[in-house]
Amino acid sequence: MNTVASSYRLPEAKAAVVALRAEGLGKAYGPITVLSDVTLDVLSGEVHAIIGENGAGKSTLMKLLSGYVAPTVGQLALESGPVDFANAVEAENAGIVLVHQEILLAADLSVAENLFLGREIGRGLMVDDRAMNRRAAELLARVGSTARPRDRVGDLPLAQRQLVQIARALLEERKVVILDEPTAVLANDEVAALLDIVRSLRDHGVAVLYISHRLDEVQALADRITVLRDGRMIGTWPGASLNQREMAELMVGRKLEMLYPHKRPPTTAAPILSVTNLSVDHAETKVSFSVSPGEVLGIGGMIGAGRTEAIEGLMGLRPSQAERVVLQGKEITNRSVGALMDAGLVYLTEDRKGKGLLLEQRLAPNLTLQALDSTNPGVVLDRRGETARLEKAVEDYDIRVRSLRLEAGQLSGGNQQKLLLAKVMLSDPSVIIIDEPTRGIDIGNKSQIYDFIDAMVRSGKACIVISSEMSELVGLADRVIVMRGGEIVAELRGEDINEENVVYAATTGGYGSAENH
Amino acid sequence: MSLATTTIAPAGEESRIRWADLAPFIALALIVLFGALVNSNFVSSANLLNVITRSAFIAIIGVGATFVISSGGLDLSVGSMMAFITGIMIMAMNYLAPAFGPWAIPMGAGVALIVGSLCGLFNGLIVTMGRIEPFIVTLGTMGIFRAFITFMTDGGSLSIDRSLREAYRPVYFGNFLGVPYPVLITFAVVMVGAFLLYKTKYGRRLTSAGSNVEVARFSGVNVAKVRTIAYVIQGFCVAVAAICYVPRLGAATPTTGQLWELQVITAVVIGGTLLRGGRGRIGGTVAGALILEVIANVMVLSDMVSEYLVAAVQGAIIIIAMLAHRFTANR
Amino acid sequence: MSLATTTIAPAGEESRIRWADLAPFIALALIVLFGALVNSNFVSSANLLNVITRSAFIAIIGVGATFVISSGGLDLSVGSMMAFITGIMIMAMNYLAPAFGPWAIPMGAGVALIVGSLCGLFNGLIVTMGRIEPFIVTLGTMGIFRAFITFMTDGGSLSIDRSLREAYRPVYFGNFLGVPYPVLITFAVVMVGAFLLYKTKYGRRLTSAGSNVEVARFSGVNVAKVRTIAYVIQGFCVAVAAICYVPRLGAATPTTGQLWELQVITAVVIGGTLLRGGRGRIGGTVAGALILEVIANVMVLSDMVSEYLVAAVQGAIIIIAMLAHRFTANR
Amino acid sequence: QDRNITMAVSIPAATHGWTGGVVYHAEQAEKEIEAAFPNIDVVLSTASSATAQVSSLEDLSSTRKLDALVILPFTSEELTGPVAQVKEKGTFIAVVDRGLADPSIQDLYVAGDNIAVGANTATWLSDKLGGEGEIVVLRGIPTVIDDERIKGFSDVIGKTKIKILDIQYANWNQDEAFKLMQDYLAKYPKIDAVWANDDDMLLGVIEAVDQAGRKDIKYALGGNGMKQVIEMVKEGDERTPVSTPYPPSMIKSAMYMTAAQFAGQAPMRGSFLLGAPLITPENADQFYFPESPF
Ligand SMILES: Nc1ncnc2c1ncn2[C@@H]1O[C@H](COP(=O)(O)OP(=O)(O)OP(=O)(O)O)[C@@H](O)[C@H]1O
Ligand SMILES: Nc1ncnc2c1ncn2[C@@H]1O[C@H](COP(=O)(O)OP(=O)(O)OP(=O)(O)O)[C@@H](O)[C@H]1O
Ligand SMILES: [Mg+2]
Ligand SMILES: [Mg+2]
Repeated sequence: MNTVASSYRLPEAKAAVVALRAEGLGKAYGPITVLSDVTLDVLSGEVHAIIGENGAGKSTLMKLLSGYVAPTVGQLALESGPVDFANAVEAENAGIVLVHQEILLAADLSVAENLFLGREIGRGLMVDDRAMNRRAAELLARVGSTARPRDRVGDLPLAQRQLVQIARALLEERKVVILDEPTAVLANDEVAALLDIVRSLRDHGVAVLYISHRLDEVQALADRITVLRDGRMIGTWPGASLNQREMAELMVGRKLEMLYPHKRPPTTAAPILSVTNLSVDHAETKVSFSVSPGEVLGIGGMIGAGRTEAIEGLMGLRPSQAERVVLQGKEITNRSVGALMDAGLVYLTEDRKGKGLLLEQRLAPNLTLQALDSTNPGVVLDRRGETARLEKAVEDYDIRVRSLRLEAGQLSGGNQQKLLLAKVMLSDPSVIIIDEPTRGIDIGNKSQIYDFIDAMVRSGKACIVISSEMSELVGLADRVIVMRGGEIVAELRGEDINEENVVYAATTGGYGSAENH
Repeated sequence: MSLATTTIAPAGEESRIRWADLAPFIALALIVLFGALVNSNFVSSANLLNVITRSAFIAIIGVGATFVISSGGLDLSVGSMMAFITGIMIMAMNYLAPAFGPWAIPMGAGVALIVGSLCGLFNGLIVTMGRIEPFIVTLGTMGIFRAFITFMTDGGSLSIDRSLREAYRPVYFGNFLGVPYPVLITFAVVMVGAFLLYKTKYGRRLTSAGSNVEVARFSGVNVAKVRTIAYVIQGFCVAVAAICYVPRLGAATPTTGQLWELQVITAVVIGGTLLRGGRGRIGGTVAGALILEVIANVMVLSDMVSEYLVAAVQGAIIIIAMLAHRFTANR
Repeated sequence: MSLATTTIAPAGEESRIRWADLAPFIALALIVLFGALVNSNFVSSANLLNVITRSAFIAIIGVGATFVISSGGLDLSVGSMMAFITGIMIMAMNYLAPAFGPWAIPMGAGVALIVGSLCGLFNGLIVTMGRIEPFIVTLGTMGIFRAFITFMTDGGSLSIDRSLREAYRPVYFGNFLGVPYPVLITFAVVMVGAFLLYKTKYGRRLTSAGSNVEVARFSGVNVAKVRTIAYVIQGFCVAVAAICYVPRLGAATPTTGQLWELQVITAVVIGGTLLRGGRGRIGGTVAGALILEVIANVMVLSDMVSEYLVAAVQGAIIIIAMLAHRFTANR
Repeated sequence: QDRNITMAVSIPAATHGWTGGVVYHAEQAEKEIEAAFPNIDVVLSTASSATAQVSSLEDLSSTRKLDALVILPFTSEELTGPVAQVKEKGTFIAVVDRGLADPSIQDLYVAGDNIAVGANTATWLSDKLGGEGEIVVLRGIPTVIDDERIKGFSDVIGKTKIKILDIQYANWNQDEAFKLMQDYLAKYPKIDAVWANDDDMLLGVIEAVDQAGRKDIKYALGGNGMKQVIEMVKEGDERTPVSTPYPPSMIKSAMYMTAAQFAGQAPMRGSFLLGAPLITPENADQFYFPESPF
């Protein structure tokens, strides 16, 4: 069940209407130019993909097009003529809506309240909550979300929040819908539903701008593809004319190696981490799993399967009980992030904005926050060492920054992810659990991260990868456990690890449970 | 758990939310129960009516504060503002009394409402236009209003004209079908406040501004306007409280309304409104105001503590009440 | 890939940040200038020394408050805590004086530091373990400490033994090479505070907890511990202030330290620390404390305003200072 | 003409009725003295706490030469040291109301008698009640003044069979006194008399008693001689037939005496104790100042 259909759709020959045009668009923050000279036509009824490496300027371009950020040079034009948007609301009124890469919702409000914020349904001053809840339920169903209109957004898992954002974009008739990495936090099912929505928008004559690092999606969807590199526009190609490898090479400007590293030989070593009967948030369900040195354990499942919850429970970040947790031969009784880190186990969260990085602080404090004790022997901070570490991390993880003095929130999404990885790796752990390791990472860097995980595991460490990207699990993991409803429903090894099996187990809970349990 | 609801919502989650919302009312019930055990006079209808009537001021001002706080602001000036408005109102009434007789009362009340709204507007504009911490702004205006009332009274007191006194008295001391007027007024203010906060676009936008300014702004909410209006509502509520307050003692002094700001904020927070903004609970605020007043009343009625330690016991009870409802609400 | 490297630190941004950091000092300079124009005596060294020495209390307590506030907390109890510690210290000294003579002074000071730290610990534990709004907790302990000092003084005053008075006096009135001791002590507190906040792991963790609790938690920061320690530091600083304070007035009364909490928070916020946490500015806090004290001094020296309106002018100046530095800092 | 003599006046800020009266009379005296004695410059400074008062003393004495200081200290103990420092520079010291801990510092001392305020009221009350009955008391703000009044009162009452049912703080605040009295009334079905220690609070007390319609309360007394209460006394109110003076105008007297010192008519030194005679309908006119805010 591959979510990505393989039919190509050629651009229509009929006279295209330019829904939105950018002429010589550019943006500079102070002396730093992050985008220059972009000239682009977006046509009604096309899916126009924008691809590029992390930090290439994709999100910046989208913010310029949708009025969130004012360009420093250049001009926007609609069908009706040139425009200057004073703010995002003006752009929305002109029919242009942006779904942000980073979640932008009010956590204290309900889903319906968020959806209709600023454009509430109602008579006069009053709001009509009934009508809004009803309409919200429809929209949520349309995007395939299981959230309910009255749920508080702050209580929802990340994926659901993303779907709420997408639902908001569909609230009204739009001329241009911009989706900035909408699928980064989604799993296969939701992705498929989203791609259908995108197609139906296109068929209704809407112009869709689509950013993704998942090139299979781009290939399946895009009528035209524009490539950005290092803040400049490289060019626009018909979607059908590029295959994924060509896209990747245009993005990075060089030939690419193969994506996934070769699998390691099966390991026979005793587990380095074993978890027995872990239950989280006072739930009935329990999970047990283990990972050995030299092994990558994948955890698959649909969103809401309880993977993140289980691991957060393991790390002592949620209320949890466990019968036994053994790490490097020692039984762990005090499960707190600090104690586990000292014992060699670290966790990289999927929610980099909410739980991963201090967006208002500079890069160096962010990098060293978790490993303060191991990088600073005394009580005093080693500032020089910190700078050196940051320089090294920037180099090792290829974090694209134009200045080391930026705040973390000023990095592009993918570079934030790399900074986060550098942060948890700083304590030199023996076991690392990564939740969605390549969320928002461009294809060139993806293979870098895979290689990185491979090298780490080969040196006798262990890695647990939670991923909603099936191909990632398949390409990377030596063993995959699949979760559903808070329980482990299947365990796959060797040849059994393929997308069909993972998806089947995740949706039906059926596959292989008999053989493997 | 076995609530027969119409929704298919999992019972656990829904009821947890309701529990947390009920917490201030449960705390109130417990304190009332305690009061009844300590002193049998506590539950006499005269005493209960007194206490409820007395809590009207903090409750009314608290409704306004719920708006300000859920928008992410704070107003420390309400106590002094109340004194200032009281002073202006008395001066207006005394000035108008010779010409208009008892009509001076509603006219003075009108003046109070206008002045109150303007005071609120002033706070709101400095906070939003000047983009200064509300804490600092309203600490500043707290000093300003307090100085004005001291100046107006020459440090002494400013009494309402004797001719108006009798006509005005019932607004505090009178009742309608046994319900004292201040309670009725509080009820009206709460209803209007709850309607504004929960049922109007304005309320929705206000809460969003308190929850996440960026999101609100990007959704087309005029955050500055919404917040400024919250301060105006606060000022208006203070004026309403002042209108109920004057007939009680018939005078304004430099100590009128002193430290009320702290009581108001405490009532609002005990009631379940988030101090960082994003969630407002009007009903809870009223419960909070009652809790404060009942605790003070029980302290006097019970003979348990030395007069020196009353403040300590009050402080401790508030902390314990919060702790208790934290652990019953379990989150 | 023409990645710009680390060497191209944009000058513009750097200097903008510095400007914002300098704002409180610029405001201070302007007010000093104004003072000099209003009254030539203002710049006399005797007067300036007095003002600086006096601001020591708020500055020292403010250093502690900078920790609490940048960790995302708040402490309204500092004023009462100060009175309580003063009371305990005087009682300890008077008790020890007959046996130990002047040695009772350092011993009493030691008691004060311990009691102060314990008071802070108490606040911190209730806030972190009980997970209650710091505003409510410290409002409660404010009442508790105030009641304790009222109880200890029987509503009157508690004076230090005459035999100790002379020996202790220099701690406030004496100087070392012309620099008054309280100024030296403030300097030491500021240095230690700045070191802790900016140069240690603890300071880093504290700021991260104030900036985003979840991120701090996920990074293995023991948020409860870090915050509790901030309150302990606050308590310790209050005790240091109390040690400097007693020789000045020689007694504790139920009104000692009243409303200092508001002054302290104002100084901290004027100094550039964010009230919502995540950024602390120790140097700015000291500038803030000086600003408050200088304004009060200029008010006394200039005969311009009616006695009743002093508070109004002070409030207005603070607001205007904040507005001015908002618009110069341009953000 | 040069004003070559500086007279500093340091008083508490107008935070409630009585201190409001002090500020009022001080401001009046400032105007009158500056008009009457062209060579005297009066510098008035108010302070909201003992600490602030010490600060303003430092400010005044460090920036100019003070020839005289008239001070109404917040508290005796706390201000003793700072005033002594001023005196060291040769300043003439006039202390009003509360004496310093070291009386040798004061050249001139004009004082009310807080103990007498309490004691005289108590004596009158125990007379009227025939030495027995049940009463309630409201205290002000925990300070020395309040302490002394309560001490004077309870010492006298202690020698009778009168029982003090309850005593609580109401912070010299009308509003809090109103609430406290309501609670007293709810708690005690029979109260013979109430003493509010201050006329500001008395007004709140009377309001609460009237509202409850309680007839058992024979006397409701205050103190300080606030003008509204003196009006009641003059009108022969049955419940409040007396008050005790504690005139805020004593600051004015002290300022005049100090000015006279420099005008050279007479050397004014020593102690002047104002008594606290009962104000009754007969002598009320003497204590009635309609223009004063208090
Ligand atoms: N406010 C800012 N100040 C300074 N630089 C910024 C700011 N915002 C973004 N940048 C820089 O602009 C560049 C482009 O960022 P952008 O978010 O557009 O990248 P992107 O193509 O969306 O990358 P990704 O795929 O990682 O999301 C980055 O180098 C980023 O650091
Ligand atoms: N639509 C929803 N509404 C409410 N709660 C949900 C919803 N979806 C999931 N949850 C809650 O979240 C829990 C699991 O979410 P979690 O984020 O841990 O899943 P996951 O398997 O890590 O998925 P992913 O990482 O792909 O988001 C579920 O057990 C459920 O309690
Ligand atoms: Mg991006
Ligand atoms: Mg997850």
